[in-house]
Amino acid sequence: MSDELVIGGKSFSSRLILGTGRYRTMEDMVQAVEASGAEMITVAIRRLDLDDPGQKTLLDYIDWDRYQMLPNTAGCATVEDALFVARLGREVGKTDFVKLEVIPDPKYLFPDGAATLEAARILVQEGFVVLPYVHADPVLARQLEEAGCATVMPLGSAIGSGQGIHTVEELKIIIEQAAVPVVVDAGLAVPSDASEALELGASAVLVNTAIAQAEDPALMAEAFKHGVAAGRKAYLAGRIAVKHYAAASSPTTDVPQPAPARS
Amino acid sequence: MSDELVIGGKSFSSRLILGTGRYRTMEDMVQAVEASGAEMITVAIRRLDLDDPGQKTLLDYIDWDRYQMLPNTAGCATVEDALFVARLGREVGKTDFVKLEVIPDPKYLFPDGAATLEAARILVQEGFVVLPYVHADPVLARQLEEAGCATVMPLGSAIGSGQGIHTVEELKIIIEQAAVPVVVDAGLAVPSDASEALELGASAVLVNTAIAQAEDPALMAEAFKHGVAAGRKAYLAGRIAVKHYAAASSPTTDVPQPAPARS
Amino acid sequence: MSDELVIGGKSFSSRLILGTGRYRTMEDMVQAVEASGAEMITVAIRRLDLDDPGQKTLLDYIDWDRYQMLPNTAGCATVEDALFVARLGREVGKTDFVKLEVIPDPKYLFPDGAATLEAARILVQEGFVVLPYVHADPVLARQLEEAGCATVMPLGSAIGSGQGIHTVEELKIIIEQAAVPVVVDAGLAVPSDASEALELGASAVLVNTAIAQAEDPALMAEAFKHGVAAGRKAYLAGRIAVKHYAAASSPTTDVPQPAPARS
Amino acid sequence: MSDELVIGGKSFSSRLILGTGRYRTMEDMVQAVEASGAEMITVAIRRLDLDDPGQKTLLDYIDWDRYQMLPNTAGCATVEDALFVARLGREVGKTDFVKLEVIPDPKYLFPDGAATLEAARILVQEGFVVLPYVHADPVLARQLEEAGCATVMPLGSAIGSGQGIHTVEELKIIIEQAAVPVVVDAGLAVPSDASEALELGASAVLVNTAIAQAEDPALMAEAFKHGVAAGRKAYLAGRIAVKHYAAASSPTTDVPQPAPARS
Amino acid sequence: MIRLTVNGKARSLEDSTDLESYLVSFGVNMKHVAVGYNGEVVKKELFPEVRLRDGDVLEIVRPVGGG
Amino acid sequence: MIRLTVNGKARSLEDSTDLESYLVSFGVNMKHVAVGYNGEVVKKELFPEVRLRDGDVLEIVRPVGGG
Amino acid sequence: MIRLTVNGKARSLEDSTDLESYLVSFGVNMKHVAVGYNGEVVKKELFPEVRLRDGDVLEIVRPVGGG
Amino acid sequence: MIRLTVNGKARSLEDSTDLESYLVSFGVNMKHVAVGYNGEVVKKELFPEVRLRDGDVLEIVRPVGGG
Repeated sequence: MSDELVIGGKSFSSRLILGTGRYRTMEDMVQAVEASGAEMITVAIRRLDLDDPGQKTLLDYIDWDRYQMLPNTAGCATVEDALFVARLGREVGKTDFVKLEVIPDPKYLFPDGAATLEAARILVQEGFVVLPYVHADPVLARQLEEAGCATVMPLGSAIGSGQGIHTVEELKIIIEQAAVPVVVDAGLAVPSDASEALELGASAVLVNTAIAQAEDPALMAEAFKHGVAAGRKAYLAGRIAVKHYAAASSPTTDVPQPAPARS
Repeated sequence: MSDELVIGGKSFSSRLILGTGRYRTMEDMVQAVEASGAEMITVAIRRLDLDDPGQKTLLDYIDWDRYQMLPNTAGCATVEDALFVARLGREVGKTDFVKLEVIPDPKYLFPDGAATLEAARILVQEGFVVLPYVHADPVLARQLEEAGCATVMPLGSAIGSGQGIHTVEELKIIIEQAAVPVVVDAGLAVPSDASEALELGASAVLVNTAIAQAEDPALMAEAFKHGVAAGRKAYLAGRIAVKHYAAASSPTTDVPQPAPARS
Repeated sequence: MSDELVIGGKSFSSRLILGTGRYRTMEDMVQAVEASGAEMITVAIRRLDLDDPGQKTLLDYIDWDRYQMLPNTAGCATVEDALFVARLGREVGKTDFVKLEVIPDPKYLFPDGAATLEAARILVQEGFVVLPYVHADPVLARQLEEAGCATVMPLGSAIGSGQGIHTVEELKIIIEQAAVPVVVDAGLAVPSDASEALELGASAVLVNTAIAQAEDPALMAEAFKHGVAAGRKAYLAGRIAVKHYAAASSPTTDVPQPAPARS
Repeated sequence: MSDELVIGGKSFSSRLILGTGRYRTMEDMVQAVEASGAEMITVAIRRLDLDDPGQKTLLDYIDWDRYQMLPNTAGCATVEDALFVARLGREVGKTDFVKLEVIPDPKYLFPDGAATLEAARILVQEGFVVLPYVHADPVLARQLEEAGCATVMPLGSAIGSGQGIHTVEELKIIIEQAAVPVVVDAGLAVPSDASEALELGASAVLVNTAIAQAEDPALMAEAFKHGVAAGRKAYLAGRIAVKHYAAASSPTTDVPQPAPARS
Repeated sequence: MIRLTVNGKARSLEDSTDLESYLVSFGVNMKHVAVGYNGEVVKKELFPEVRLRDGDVLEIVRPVGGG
Repeated sequence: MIRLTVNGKARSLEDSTDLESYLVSFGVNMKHVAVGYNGEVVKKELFPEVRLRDGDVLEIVRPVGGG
Repeated sequence: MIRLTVNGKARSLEDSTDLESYLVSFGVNMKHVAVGYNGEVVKKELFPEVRLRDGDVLEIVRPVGGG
Repeated sequence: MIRLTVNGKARSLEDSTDLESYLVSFGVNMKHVAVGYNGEVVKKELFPEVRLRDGDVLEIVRPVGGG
């Protein structure tokens, strides 16, 4: 059964998008990327250190022929900054894909919905394949889709908080209403979070801190690979309904009855 | 990495125990068993229909050389009934393994803790490998372990209800206190439930209705196989802690700044 | 102890704002208003039926000298419509207070954050006391406060859904960051929802359907009056912290010990 | 409307049972008792300090003509200990009421269901009015009722943990099945917890640590008084059903429409 | 002949009149209403000064129950 | 005449026989069943030694799907 | 010499006495206490009748704050 | 003398040069970088054509780990 995820005209077999930040070592990162089975990988765009311009970059560690690079606009608090970094990312990665983030709030890293929508409209005009990171706001999600975004990326909880998915009810509505893939991003801590998102009908998840900061990143990456597979298969397999009473899993008739030993 | 589950002196690679009830067809059941990767399978003990004594039984559909049979005492409401059915099951399956259930309540199918403990003590004396199905009661779990049970099997929610795991806090305590494997049984609906149980440190899960009654049982069995693998690996990989604020997954310094075009 | 709620320069003793929609009868509505102890009451602005222009209106049933009228912009899907209805409401009620709603989505009635922010900026310029109904989006809440809104009114769950508060984590952050009163609006079903909101530090709640559609609206209004008082007092009284273990409420020493009767 | 709670043939107007442990000062305790409106008060039974036999006891601080004393068996780990302390309490308080606790687990203070049931049967025979503290186990609750207990007292979460109510689903079933009053005991932290318990149909709650250890115990006691009133009234008023979509609280027709100014 | 749109419905007048008189002719209780006149809200004290013209669009509103 | 209760139903036998023969007479596949005899479980190897008597209560069971 | 165990501690008496007198000798307020005597609870009205003997075990208790 | 702002820091050049040469002078690996020139992003193929002028603001960036 072919069950591809299509974003921006490209097909992906994996529904796990992996971040490359916060690993303790480059080796951890490389092993986690390998173990995760991910086909799309996020990167940030930062100033080169001119006092060490020859330093290795991510480009030296990852075989980019095998992965779709997804440059992000992390660190940008305004529309202008996000546009600039998105355009730089396009040059760095030679890709139109961009994970759009406009985040004014340094403590909880929650996105600015109105600014994200404004930036998304401009980037779509410039031919970008825009994956916008936003609050789990069903109306905003619709507006981003109407603006031509390739996906919507509602948050589960605060970035890197490991709180899991707080927004189940909103996600259900966003998924119900969306014609583009819904990618749940931020807050996922364990594979059951990823599995739950896909069981609800999300098309994919984006994970970074949960894997990068796990005690064993490569093993946690493998765990998430299974979690995503589990959630997608369960979604396709059609889960049972919730009942408010029990239903015996063994027959309730023909139960053998002990007899008193004869007197 | 070898990571075996040991129950009653036997080693199992799979941490998914599968029930055989409520499938729409025997074919569904056989395919689900195959797809699940399970190595232990529950069966119920019922009266033979003497008007059709040659009818096929589960023994004709499953290659029991490949699976540990786990006869249950489902349908028993008293200690006496449970002991009798456990002893019959031992003869049928030529195994000392028994899933002990003493359930007086027909609507919610919640077990009788005191009766289960009493029956467990007797069956342990008789050399049974006892896997008792009980409420998620930490004190009762300790008593069952002290009575010599091979595992404890606390419930997630009502049998067949598909409500998932209501008993997370109690399960954490049971797992913390148990020296025998903790197997979460009943109520699991989706693989994220199974994954969550194993992430908490449970050693295995028992699933029946969620798979048997799914629209596509074999695919759901495969989903649970992944969910169990995901949860176990995540437990071993060491999850991140929960934070009440965010933590950036991209560097917060050296963000490129747009400059105004020169006048 | 004086503990007044101040909105738009006016002081209120009650922290329950009551809606006047969906009552089965005007008598139910009048009794509920009385029983609730509310001091601020929402109304909608609708076309007069010119075929029955003398028909009684809310103004004939409620003594407006005792209540602050809060006209809403319910039914408006665009900034322009909301501005127009807000201005009409100001004339009808001879008040600058307005509950601002811009809701494009007829199924879940979730608000349009960007449009609400745009309309709020204009109405604040026109001297309105703006109480904006929005998604529980911490960044948007900040922007509305910076725009000069008198409160922020994040939702608990979908209007009239009776689902209670899905947005606890977001509400905590909104409350932490807000310098204006936070009023939780929409979705509250039972007084424990109202109490929870105030325990978290919300300044007030707005309730309509939970009271109007209860079997006994006046009694439910009284229940919410108590729930709001309970939540506010608890917030001021300083709740205990959550522990992950128990703490005996009775002394653990000097427990009397039975002695065996003497042989 | 008379709405009395009847336990052991006695009527109570208040549905809040108050514990007297863990107050910082006797004054805090006395004020909290007064503010709570409680009519039943728990006490523990402990050895008198023979080096200071004249020391004041609770009996000197509370006017017991106004309150039903409820001696508990806290500190007892076995049936024998609990029986002995229950009988001592009966002499101390000159009352047949006893809060039965049999708790072998010092860390989480979870009760021993089988031992509690055994002790309850004996105490009922001796004419005690038994209020047993137990896990939220629906089958055990039925057995205690059948044994002649005056109430069942399922726990919300661990004693003194302030975790609130983890056992909502089990409580619903216990309440549905019980003919005696269900009193939710342990773990309640805030009045919304108490209100929720009564909204579900519980007859009363028992609270100690949440009030005794609050920053302002008397104010928190008042908060719980309101919370209990709120929950009971809401239960009687008949809550609205939960919907998975929204329902407008304002009319959706006859919304005024702005017209363009004429050209 | 003056054609008006009032609360979304077409209405007509024989002779021109002012907003105040027009509302009175319906028996509308002034205390309870507000009026939108071609998209602008008119203060009650100005009703007498507003002379209705062909093509005018009126929204005559009052408060109803709402949340 | 020997009256038995088998799986809850009354049955009768003309002449006494042993449990093994009785089961065979039904065409029961031994490999799949267990038997409760007056409340005690009989090991299969003992089936031939168990002589059925008037009033005996038999439970003849086999495995079915269960959870 | 009479050796007692009172509230878990060893105590002794020169001469035999009754429970009532013994408690009074401590200045215990009768209204507030209950007494366990060798594992049995003694009703207050019986205190004078209980004669303390060598080896007796007493539990003298009163109410304290508890939940 | 040409004064530049490069990645937020002041730098200077003796003689005018083009962007390509300037980057090469640092030993920057072209394959890995992108450049913002006075707020506009310059395509790599155009680096040789961009002549640096006094007051120019450059942002020289590369990819790093991010989520």
